[in-house]
Amino acid sequence: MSTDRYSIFSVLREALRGHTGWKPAWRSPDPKPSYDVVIVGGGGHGLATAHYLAKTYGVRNVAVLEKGWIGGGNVGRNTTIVRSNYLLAGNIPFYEHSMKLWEGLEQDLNYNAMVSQRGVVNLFHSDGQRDAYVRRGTAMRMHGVDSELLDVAELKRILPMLDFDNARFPIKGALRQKRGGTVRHDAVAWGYARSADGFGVDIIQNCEVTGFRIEDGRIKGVETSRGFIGAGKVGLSTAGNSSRVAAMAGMRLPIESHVLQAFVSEGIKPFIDTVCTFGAGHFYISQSDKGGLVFGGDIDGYNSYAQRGNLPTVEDVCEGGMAVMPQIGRVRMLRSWGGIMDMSMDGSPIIDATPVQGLYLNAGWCYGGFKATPAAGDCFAHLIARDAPHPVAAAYRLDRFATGRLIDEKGVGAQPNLH
Amino acid sequence: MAQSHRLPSRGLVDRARTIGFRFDGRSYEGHAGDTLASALLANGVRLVGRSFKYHRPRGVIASGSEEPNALVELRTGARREPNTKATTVELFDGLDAQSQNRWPSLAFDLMSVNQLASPVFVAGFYYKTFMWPAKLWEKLYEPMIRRAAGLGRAAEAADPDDYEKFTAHCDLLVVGAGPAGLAAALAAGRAGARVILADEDFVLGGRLNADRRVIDGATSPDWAARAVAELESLPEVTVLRRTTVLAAYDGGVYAALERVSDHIAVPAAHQPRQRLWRIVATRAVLAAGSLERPIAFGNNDLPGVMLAGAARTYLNRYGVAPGKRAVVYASTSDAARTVLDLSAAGVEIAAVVDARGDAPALQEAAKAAKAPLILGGSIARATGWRGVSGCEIADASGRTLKMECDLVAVSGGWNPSMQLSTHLGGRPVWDDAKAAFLPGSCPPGMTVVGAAAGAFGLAQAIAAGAQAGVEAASDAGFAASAFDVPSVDPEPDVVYGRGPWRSPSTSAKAFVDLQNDVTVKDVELSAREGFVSVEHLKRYTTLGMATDQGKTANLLGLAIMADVTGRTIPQTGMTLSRPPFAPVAIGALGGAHRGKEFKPTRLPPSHFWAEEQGAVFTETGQWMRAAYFPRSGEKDWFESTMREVETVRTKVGVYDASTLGKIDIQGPDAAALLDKVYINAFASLAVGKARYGLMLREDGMAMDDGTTTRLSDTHYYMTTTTANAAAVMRHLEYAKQWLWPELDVAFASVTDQWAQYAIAGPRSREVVAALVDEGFDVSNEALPYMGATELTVCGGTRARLFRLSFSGELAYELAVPARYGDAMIRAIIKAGQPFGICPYGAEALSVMRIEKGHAAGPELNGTTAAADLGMGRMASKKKDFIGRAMAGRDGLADPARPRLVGFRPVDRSARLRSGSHLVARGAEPSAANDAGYVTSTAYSPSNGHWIGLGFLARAEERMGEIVIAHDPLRDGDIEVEVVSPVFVDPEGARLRA
Amino acid sequence: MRIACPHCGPRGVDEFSYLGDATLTRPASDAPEAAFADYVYFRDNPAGEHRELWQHASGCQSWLVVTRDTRTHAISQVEAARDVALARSKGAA
Amino acid sequence: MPEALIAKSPLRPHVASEVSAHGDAGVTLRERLDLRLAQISALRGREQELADAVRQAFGVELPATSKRVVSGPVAFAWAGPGRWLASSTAETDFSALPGAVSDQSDGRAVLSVSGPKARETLATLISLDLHPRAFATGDVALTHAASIAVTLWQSDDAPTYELVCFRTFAATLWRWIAHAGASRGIDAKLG
Repeated sequence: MSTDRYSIFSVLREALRGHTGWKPAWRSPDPKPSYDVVIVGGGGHGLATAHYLAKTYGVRNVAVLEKGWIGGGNVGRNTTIVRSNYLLAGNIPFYEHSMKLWEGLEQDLNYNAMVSQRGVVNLFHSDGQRDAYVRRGTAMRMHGVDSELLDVAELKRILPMLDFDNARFPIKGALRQKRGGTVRHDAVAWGYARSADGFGVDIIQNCEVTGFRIEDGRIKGVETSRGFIGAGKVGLSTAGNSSRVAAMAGMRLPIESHVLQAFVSEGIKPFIDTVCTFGAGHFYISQSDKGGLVFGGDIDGYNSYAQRGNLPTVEDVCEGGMAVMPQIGRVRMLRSWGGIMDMSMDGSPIIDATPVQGLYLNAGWCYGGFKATPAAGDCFAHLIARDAPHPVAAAYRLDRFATGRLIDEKGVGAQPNLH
Repeated sequence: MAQSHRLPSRGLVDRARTIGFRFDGRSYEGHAGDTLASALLANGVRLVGRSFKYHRPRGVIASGSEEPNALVELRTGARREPNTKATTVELFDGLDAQSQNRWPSLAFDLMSVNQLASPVFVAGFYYKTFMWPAKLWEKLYEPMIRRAAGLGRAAEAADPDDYEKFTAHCDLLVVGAGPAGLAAALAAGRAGARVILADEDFVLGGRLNADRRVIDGATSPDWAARAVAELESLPEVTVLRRTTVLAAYDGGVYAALERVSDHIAVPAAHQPRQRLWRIVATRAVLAAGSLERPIAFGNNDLPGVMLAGAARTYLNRYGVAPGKRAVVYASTSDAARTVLDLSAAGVEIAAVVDARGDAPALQEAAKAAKAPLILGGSIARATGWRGVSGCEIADASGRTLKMECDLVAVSGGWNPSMQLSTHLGGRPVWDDAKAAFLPGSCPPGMTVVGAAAGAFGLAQAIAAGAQAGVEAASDAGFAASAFDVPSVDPEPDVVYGRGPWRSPSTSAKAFVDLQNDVTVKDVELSAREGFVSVEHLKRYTTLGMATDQGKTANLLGLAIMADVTGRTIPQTGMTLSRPPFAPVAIGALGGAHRGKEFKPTRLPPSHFWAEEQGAVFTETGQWMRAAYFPRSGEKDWFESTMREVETVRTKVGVYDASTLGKIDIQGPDAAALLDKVYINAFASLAVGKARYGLMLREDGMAMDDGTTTRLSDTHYYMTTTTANAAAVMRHLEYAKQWLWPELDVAFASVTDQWAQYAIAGPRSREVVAALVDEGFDVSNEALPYMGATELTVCGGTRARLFRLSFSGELAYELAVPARYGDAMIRAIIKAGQPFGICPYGAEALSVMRIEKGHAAGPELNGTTAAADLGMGRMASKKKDFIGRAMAGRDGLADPARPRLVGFRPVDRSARLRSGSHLVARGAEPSAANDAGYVTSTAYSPSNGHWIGLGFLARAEERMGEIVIAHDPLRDGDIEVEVVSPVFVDPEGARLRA
Repeated sequence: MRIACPHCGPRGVDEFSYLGDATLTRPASDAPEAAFADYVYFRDNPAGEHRELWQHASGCQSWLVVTRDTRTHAISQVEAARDVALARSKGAA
Repeated sequence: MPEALIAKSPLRPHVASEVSAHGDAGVTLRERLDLRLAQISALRGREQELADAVRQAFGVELPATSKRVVSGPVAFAWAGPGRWLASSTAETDFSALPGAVSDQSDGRAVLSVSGPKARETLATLISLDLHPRAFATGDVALTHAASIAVTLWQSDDAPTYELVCFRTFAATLWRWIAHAGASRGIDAKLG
């Protein structure tokens, strides 16, 4: 007898028999000749798309093709933060939709992804920054999203390790979204994969897409390292590799691929119990359930597909960390990693149909892709299943660059290295 | 008994120097040259820590940075360092260390009840439970898990020590000062090349100090010491002890950490605690040696189980017997040395278990040690409570022998330390014969030699190192003489540790990753659940994610996964490593510039004078600007600011505008270039006149604004906002060098060249007149609004005088060379005294610019186009300029786009705040009704109420309308009237006065 | 990563600031709006050789065209952007 | 008639602390207040004219690579393609030279760092190779010291290095050098 459903009871039962009854979390099927929908990319977004296609939109003859192992891209290489503290009307409803899906994710998937709503605190250091955060916090409230302004006294209570006395850029307060937090990143990929698999979705690892078969402007299927696979519809969800994959279909995207490094320290006893971002340098931090301080900063700032960065960025991030939180000086950085970010030209994503009939694009996530995973999956599934954008993702159009209806949260324009 | 396990002789410790230290509050003694681990072992202390999950007793298993078990909190208070490996801590007087992750004490750890629940706590169990009810996660489950997780505690306060960064360049970087590394450094160094030799240890020589080898007739430690002495005598060789090369980066850049002061209690005066080396190396030789791997067997985590090579290190280098009676369990011939060395040191060998049954060296050693040899056997499990007291050995026929012992020395072979060779994406290659991953493609310029390359023999290592050194020197242009490879004592035919990787399973836990408590069963479970890719294995079980970065665990886990899934090791995957090679203090990567020195502090020329006046300063980017100048009796910024505004509006004030970016633009095409970067025309500007200009990004959004003055036909003087000075300079160079390379124009940043003071107010002309030298006319006729002239002030100091006004008053900007800035402000104040002058700060300036409706930072926020700012009509239709085309897109012309307007509260006593959103009166403050936002607000003394600027959709139709400024995060909502953004002197009569 | 500035010699990447694709050409002033949108927003973003604009911002202020492999970060060529631009406009003329 | 204006250094004791070495100074830090500075850019087609004028007036060749040439009180340091930073310890007026001349006498500050530990001290802030094999008297580099942009040259074999930075960065740069020099026996005196 094997065990399907996860619960404390199944764990206890399995404990008594040496955990021999657990089934693989997902099958390893050979590809079928064709599917109704093929999702290219077995990352968080691709797997989530498969889950929602099957569960919400009833499309179950679906394959997810992954060139390596699932969850090996950015869903497995990020700093695990989830939040919906956006400024612009094009973004807030989408990320709030994502936040709500996170809040019910574990019950939806029967998988504990350790969604931890420990709050996200954005420090500010000047009156101008405060006003900008108030504008953001107010926009959030107007969209029904929680936000609050914290004064220094309150900050001292919740983040006593910050440098309040000797900082070059004094801390003057913070914007907080209490519902923001962190999620155990790998578990998101695995949870979606297991759920999608349970609905009959084929998850095919070590299967690289090498081309598209397009006839009369309509997609017919994909060429892969495991042969041709026919498809009624194809969804691209390949994050940092979006431009490469789109190029196979003859498309050029408003995207550059950049490397973002992130870091984790050795495990320590509970030190910081919220997510905190520094407003006068490149640094943000949280602590994982295993005890590691998870932190990062800015992208390296040049096009890269190399999944690794360079030393100046590492130093810049740690300098920022020491400026705002000098108590971490003797904690050791244990590991660093680099992910390839699909940096769109206005800093916001694209979930849209393409000029090729039946070919859909989910890309341009910059470094915001992880928190978007559930909503990106749901909205992309909606688009693919119904050929109409999900209402919360309606602004994520590919033609906005030509029309000027951009969604530029940071106001830095078409310069991805500054987003 | 003091140092019960210290051998009477042997080792490199200085027995004449006794060092006192404390562990868990108890005092002990060791010797100079000990590590904390060797000193604890010398004192017979075996139990040094508790494991992560099950809180099992743990002891020292290794002798270097690969140690997974012996982690302590070193030092106390603000200097507390969690998770410090006792094997890397050099003993110093007064060292104070605490064990971690135990409660209430190390010996009696109540948390070890976790072991009872261990059947539940398998890999990934938490993904399957703690889901109901959802709200209990943050409240109950997670805090529980978090308290249990983590090992040591962070320091209690800000790190009091200093760090330093240091960049060094060399022809050759040698990583590791073992035999291969020493040979490489010698070969290149003797030839005259610039060499840096770095090793993590405080004594150089690597395994030469851990083994009893003979080189050219000398003992191996002596040979190493002589080599080091020679290297230190070479002027172009830098020898770095206590220095770990952490990472390889692109372009031959390496990061290394030198532990300058970690071997003493507190850094000496002015000395950093640690130094981060950025090494730029033309060539690198990776000679980092290899690390021994264990074999998984039951209770292989008990204190007293030790790697066979580490046992030799403790014997030979530290003169410490890691036990009294030992079982040696190995699948390699190398462990024969452990048998011989233990035996020679008087440690009884209870048995030698040759796991493969094919290592003649082991067999000979067993014979020499008069120990029973068990060919093809295995240790089923170690037994004991808080430490090994015996083990159960299964022989080849399956019979179980029970053996008493207090040390199990184990060797499953050696893993080349080639982590650095994979940092740039190099893929290691599995060598089946050597049972090891060997370096594949290396970073450009890197050669791997010695054990790191799988050449485990001593003679081989020295020869390969020397060869690499010669090549590096000749690459750098130095002819190296042939390196005489020394003779070494005979080396046996090698049997590598090609498994078995684990003993046949027993009910006892067999650990793969000791620190993260990952067992063989966890690997099996991972396989069962489909996590068979090596990356999935790591992530699912946390194998290799601990502070030892899987140095002893990764390959073992991979091999067991291969075994379980019936695949070969290369089919199963490979172990890649990412920087850093060893964990590194965040403070060291941060460096010296902390606290107030985090970024440079730029002080405008009036700063020292303003300090004397008691000004309150505010950070503006890197600048410190005077925010306001309080006078006695004024109770807050508001009162001072209002007085300053009032003084400017009625008399005269002075403001240091030097922080504005200033760019000198010269050349025949200066005008042409300005016409490309500004939306309005500058070629038509008359000499001696200034004009306001707006520049866009190519995407049509406003980038910066300022005034530019034409000093001559071919010479302009541009000002930019304080925040964008560098970005504008970059933009100009881009336009000149890349977009229009044929233009002949040159730029010079003169931001810091000029001290520039705004003298503003109805009496400003009189003040200016009192300052300029005789013969210069500053009348309205001679210098009208937007006029500019060069003249001298105060008896001959050359100056530029501009008739510009940001405040809206009659105003001038007077610029003098910055060295006179301090004297100039004093002179202005003195000259202004009769007219009631006061200095004003950034707060008053902000009030006045809002009163005048001038856009500034909050309005030029990167998402506003010229039209949004009410400057659409300024754009020239007669020329191309950056941003022209994109500014014309539909989306930017949409009347729903918010445009700049002014606001005033309906209730004139109400306070208006920036950041508020605008909604129509009576409408719900919802997303659908969001009509814009307030960017800047101020109390206007001229109007007697608060005023604001902001962006409002369909603004043209809404003048006079009452809307709501919605501010739920602060004071709530107030009603405001939509008005023109100019609140003072809309006709501009004053500034033309 | 290190970039060999043709004027200053090899320097650390932290001395340079990045802009992006150097194969794009600013459209003529009379080009249609769509050409400008393409120029401003759309990129080949290749995995492999990439010609890209950097400025030696903490050095000689020169804008540079760097040819770099985005998979390995290996740099094969660095040219002064002004020279490239002049050659290009000559080619076009 | 207002009093004549008195020139002041950007450094003041409370922002640029003075330190005396204990024993022999490994490194000496001073500010140079005696220099006139100007940035000179060649205009298109007039490069030769500028070079000729410099040769005629000062008897030196404008360096085409990263070098600094000295002639009596006057020196020209390469400052980028077609650009130089001219300096003089006399009352030299560079403005008549046929090029884009921009006075920088107040825009820049010059700090001098010398002594046996000068190179080591600078290596904590500057990532250039200042080893005598790579950088010698007369060599110039445009780089940064930590985040502060500097023009750097070696003026003698003591060795003495001079660092030119924008004036408002001078106090920070001074403190950073003084801090790095503290463990190396620094003697830092204003004026």
